[in-house]
Amino acid sequence: MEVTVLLFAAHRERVGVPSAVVSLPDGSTVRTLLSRLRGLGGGWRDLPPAPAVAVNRRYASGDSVLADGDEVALIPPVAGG
Amino acid sequence: MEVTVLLFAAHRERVGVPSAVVSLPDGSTVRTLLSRLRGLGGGWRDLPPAPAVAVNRRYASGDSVLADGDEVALIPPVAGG
Amino acid sequence: MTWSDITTSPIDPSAVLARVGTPGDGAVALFLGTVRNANHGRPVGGMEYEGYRRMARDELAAIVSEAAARAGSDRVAAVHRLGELAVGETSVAVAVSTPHRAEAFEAARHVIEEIKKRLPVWKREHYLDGEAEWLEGRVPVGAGGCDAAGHGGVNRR
Amino acid sequence: MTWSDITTSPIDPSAVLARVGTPGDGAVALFLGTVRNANHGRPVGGMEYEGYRRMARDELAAIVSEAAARAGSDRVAAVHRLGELAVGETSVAVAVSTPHRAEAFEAARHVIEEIKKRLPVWKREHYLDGEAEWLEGRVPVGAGGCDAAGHGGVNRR
Repeated sequence: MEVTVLLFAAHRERVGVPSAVVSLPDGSTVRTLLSRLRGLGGGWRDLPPAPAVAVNRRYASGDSVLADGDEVALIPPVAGG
Repeated sequence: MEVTVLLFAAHRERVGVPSAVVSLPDGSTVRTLLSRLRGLGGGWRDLPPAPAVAVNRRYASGDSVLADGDEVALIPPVAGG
Repeated sequence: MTWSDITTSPIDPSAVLARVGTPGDGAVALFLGTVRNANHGRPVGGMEYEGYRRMARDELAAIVSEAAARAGSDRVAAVHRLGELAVGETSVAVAVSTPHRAEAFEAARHVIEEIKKRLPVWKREHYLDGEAEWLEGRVPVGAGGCDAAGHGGVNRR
Repeated sequence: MTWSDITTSPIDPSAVLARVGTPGDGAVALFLGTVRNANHGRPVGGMEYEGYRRMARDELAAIVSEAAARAGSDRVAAVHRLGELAVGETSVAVAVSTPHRAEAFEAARHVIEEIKKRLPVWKREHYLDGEAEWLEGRVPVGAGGCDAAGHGGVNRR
């Protein structure tokens, strides 16, 4: 399956791209995805070890199981207002 | 000495006039004035026994000593906002 | 600079907002009091505000100054309207700006609470059934109350 | 009806105020967040707001709905701006109207606090010395955080 990873603000700048499509085994969790991303090397290794994550625009935990086509956003500490 | 008494809202309606000039002995206090006012009879007797009072546009106590020309307002419970 | 006014003209919230805000402020709080169409379930057609105008000016200025001192900001503005107001019209507006939001909220709230405790203003509700009543108010804070029978009042604070 | 928006256009406080207020309401509270000209004493020339726009829309709508439920009023409106803002410009506006004032203040405060905790928005301060920095934010409430080393995250709330 494939998921789309979205990066914002400082995360985006560290990695150098605003989004990436990642192939994962079916049944992978958010945690699996994060591990895979760090394995990509480069700026991906500079991401914090446990970023907040949203799956399909809702905050989600590391245990969340992903599905094909999911949109997974790595959410830096928020600073709205 | 003479002081000017001002009446507002329900007080004004009870007494029937918005203001009155009252003659008092020199050295009279607010309490003396209020007693004198009740003695005028009519609507004055319908005023509450201990209204809030402002002397020259500042809240004042019954002990306040009045001076010639003072403006004494009887202040009903306030309801601004 | 702080600003306050007692007026018989309609209140424009934008004009009150324009009294506050500086480049160093990150937060603005505005409060508006408006005339409701009902009170305790009784339909209301309008509200008549009466005030001891000169004293109300002084008292509102004092309230605003106190709030400014508490908030550490001189960007505090308040205006109270007098006269006949229709349902929905603004009777009072308070605006505060401060560097951070907690102080703006706190100061705006403080001003409206003090207005209700101290401002020499009274209101008569006009009901749709044709009757009208002075609304029960609060013995003003800062007023000792005077007892003609001689039980004494407290001193002005 | 509640209303919320994420926009790149300038925010007009009057338009946000116009989203709330009914004849049954006696209180309106408005909060504005504005760009400050300095932070920790460092002169600021402007602020760049980035957002995860579609999620921010959903999250702001949820915050507004929660505030409306708490306040017992559906007259709750909020808008957050994204993009490049100059000093003094409004980045966020929240308006609430309720029959009585306590609920309006409380709900407006609640909305801005939740925005700061949860809205997926980030800001980069542009300093007059030519540098720019992403401001330190808060780990969003509602996000468990995820640990790639396998220590587990908490469930979404």
